Amino acid sequence: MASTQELSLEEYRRYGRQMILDNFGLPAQLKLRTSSVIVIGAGGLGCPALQYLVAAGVGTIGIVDHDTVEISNLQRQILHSEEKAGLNKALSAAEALTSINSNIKLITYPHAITPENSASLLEPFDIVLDCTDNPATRYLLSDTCVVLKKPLVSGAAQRFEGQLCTYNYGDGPCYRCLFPKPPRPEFAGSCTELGILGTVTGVIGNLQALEAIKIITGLHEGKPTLLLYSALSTNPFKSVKLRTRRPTCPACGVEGQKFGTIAATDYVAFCGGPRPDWETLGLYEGSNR
Amino acid sequence: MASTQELSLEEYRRYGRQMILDNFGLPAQLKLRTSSVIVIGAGGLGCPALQYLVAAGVGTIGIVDHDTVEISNLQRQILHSEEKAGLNKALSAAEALTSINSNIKLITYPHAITPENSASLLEPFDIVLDCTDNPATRYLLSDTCVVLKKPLVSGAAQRFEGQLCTYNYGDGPCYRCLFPKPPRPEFAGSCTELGILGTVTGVIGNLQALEAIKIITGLHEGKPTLLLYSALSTNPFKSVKLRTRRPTCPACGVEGQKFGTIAATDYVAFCGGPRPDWETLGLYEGSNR
Amino acid sequence: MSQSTLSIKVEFGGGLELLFSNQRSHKVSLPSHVPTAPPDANTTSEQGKKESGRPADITYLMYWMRDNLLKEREELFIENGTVRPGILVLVNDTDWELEGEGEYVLQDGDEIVFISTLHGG
Amino acid sequence: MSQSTLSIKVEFGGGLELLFSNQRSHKVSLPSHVPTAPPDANTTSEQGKKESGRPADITYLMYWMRDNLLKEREELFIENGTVRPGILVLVNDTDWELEGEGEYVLQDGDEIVFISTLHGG
Ligand SMILES: [Zn+2]
Ligand SMILES: [Zn+2]
Repeated sequence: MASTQELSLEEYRRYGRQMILDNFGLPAQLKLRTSSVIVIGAGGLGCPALQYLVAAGVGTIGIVDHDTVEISNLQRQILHSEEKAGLNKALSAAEALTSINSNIKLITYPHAITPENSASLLEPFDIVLDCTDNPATRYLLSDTCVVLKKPLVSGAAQRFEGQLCTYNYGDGPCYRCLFPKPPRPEFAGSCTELGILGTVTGVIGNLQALEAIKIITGLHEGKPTLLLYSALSTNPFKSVKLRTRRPTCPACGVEGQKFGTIAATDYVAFCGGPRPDWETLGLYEGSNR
Repeated sequence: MASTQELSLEEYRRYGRQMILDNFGLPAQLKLRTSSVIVIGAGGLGCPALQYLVAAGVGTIGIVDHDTVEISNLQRQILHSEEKAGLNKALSAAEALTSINSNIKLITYPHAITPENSASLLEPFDIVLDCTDNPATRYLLSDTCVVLKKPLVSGAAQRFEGQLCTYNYGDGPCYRCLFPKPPRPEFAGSCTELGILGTVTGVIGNLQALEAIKIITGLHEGKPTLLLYSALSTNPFKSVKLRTRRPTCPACGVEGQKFGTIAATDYVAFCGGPRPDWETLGLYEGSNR
Repeated sequence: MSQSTLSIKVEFGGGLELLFSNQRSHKVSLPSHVPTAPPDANTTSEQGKKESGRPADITYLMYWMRDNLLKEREELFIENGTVRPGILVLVNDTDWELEGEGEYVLQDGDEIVFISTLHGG
Repeated sequence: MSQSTLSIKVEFGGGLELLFSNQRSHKVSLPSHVPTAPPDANTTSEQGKKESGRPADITYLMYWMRDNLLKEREELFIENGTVRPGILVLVNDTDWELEGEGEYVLQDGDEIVFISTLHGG
């Protein structure tokens, strides 16, 4: 810890405007520098989240994305650029982020997260950001975060709407406490493109970065809430009080009271993307049944 | 208008994910392309606002900033980068934006907005974004937008808080309807640095871009509201119903009912920055007294 | 049994509004108690009739919405006597699980939100 | 004159909370009518006494807050008998101008917000 007790002059200059905030100061800045966040998905939500995590000085940031940049992404995925078309998104994002803040250690994972690699991928990090775009990965991330006891800052956006929730933090619920089983694939919003406004992903991704920063610096109130955002409403934001952890939750519930099971098929991608030969990992079988 | 009726194949690919939204489609995309927005300030609010305006396809975008990039900006001004330190912010922002969307016509004004140039600067644009950081410019922008009959999408952020309001739109108020006279300089938040969290400017800047996009595409409800954002609250957003235009407003009121005057000193920078030899422009004297 | 009615504000989000005339906000008036005899046998469900006479609760509201306002496929709203997986219900800005879920007894003026979890990013 | 009290939720924002113990949210109980005789001459203002006996309105609340909760310089809160320039008052999430400004008569349970306009960016 010795080397983490000081900031360089450059860091003082860079972070001064946030360090003078109430209840922030040097301690919070040092916490940011020694902490690590992994962002799953460098798309519409991941790009703005990554920008602000990097700018704020989160010391180590993992970026996971198997996808490549396409011109149709640029309407909202503002870390990528025209010349990056065809490049892996994790690598493209890292390149843009390095020029914002070269102090940050960026670790890129240019491949998919799967039931086989999720635990080892997330384990080294303090906080996980769900910036993905499909139900299968959302369940996989939640179940893995429960096993690893890590907070999961989950964002989602579709059409003109967004949702934000930090799962598995304090005595708050996990994703499965709220949604014990995935919707049937045929109802899960078909993978035909639903449409999305860029600023909606921007707002939610920004707020995901803020949640992580609040958790790291001790500014988070710890009350489980779900933020609902509807961009076209006159009253666009609604903050909802959530249940605490459900003892009967098949993922995070109390042993002996759990109800229902976690099916291997929960992690099967509903549509699109590569479909590996999925099988449920012993990890989840063992700890959840 | 003939050439504005079609999109290129590249544009269809780029904007497809927003064009399939309800009440959007080709008409909204064409409106975006033929519209123009000027962003005053390429700092904490201006950077995210510009990113999403450019990504969404607003055809012509003006960027006004007299300031140069400093390392202390990078904690929140996410279009700038380390290598741009010392460069003018309008130019630095334009360089970053071009790589996101080379279809957009970017017009940079690497100088300050003043009572002398404000009318000619804003006149060519459809919508004005106030992304500035001082009361003097806020009054100047509001008064000028009243004279020019342009909507003013105003964002502000300090410490852990942000505010968003679209002034002078529909029968909504102007900034002076709400705040007839500026606070006394000595109370206006001293120019000692107050501190600001990057994600707070990020969220408000994003929402400013969204307001402009909603106005351009006809998706704006037109009801005057003020959005209050408090990043550390469990219930972080509050949407407030505002008065309509005030007949007695010294700026936008009805001739003969106006009460109070617009002082030349309202535009004097309260602190910091260059202090030119200000004088009230005939424009404002003539139309407001 | 009371003949009075309750005025309830019902909101849909996350795409569920597409099933209800693409209208996010509905003001509905429904009986304060579950009717004993269905006023119209065609539009009242078996489940809605069950335990008739009880005070109107969210389960009743759910069936009432289905019978009176649902425009499209029922299976996207109801499954096995409750909301389908992926839908969260809110009672006056609070997770319905804290209020008794389907058995929460409606109060005049309540705001009930049915929201579908989003998956996009 | 009624002796009853009103329970009011008062919130501060935009930096104004710094004048009030750095606390954004306050639950206050104040008389439903402006007292005729000041209970404590030291802490009750001239302006607050003016028109004593009238129902408590926002102007009275403003002086009541000053007398009972203001920790710092009064001139940052009150100027010429109203809030100082740059402060907006909200009555139950509505601009006070739509509610009668300082003359709005407080109702039990009201939420009154005093917010300072921000200038930063
Ligand atoms: Zn759980
Ligand atoms: Zn006005």
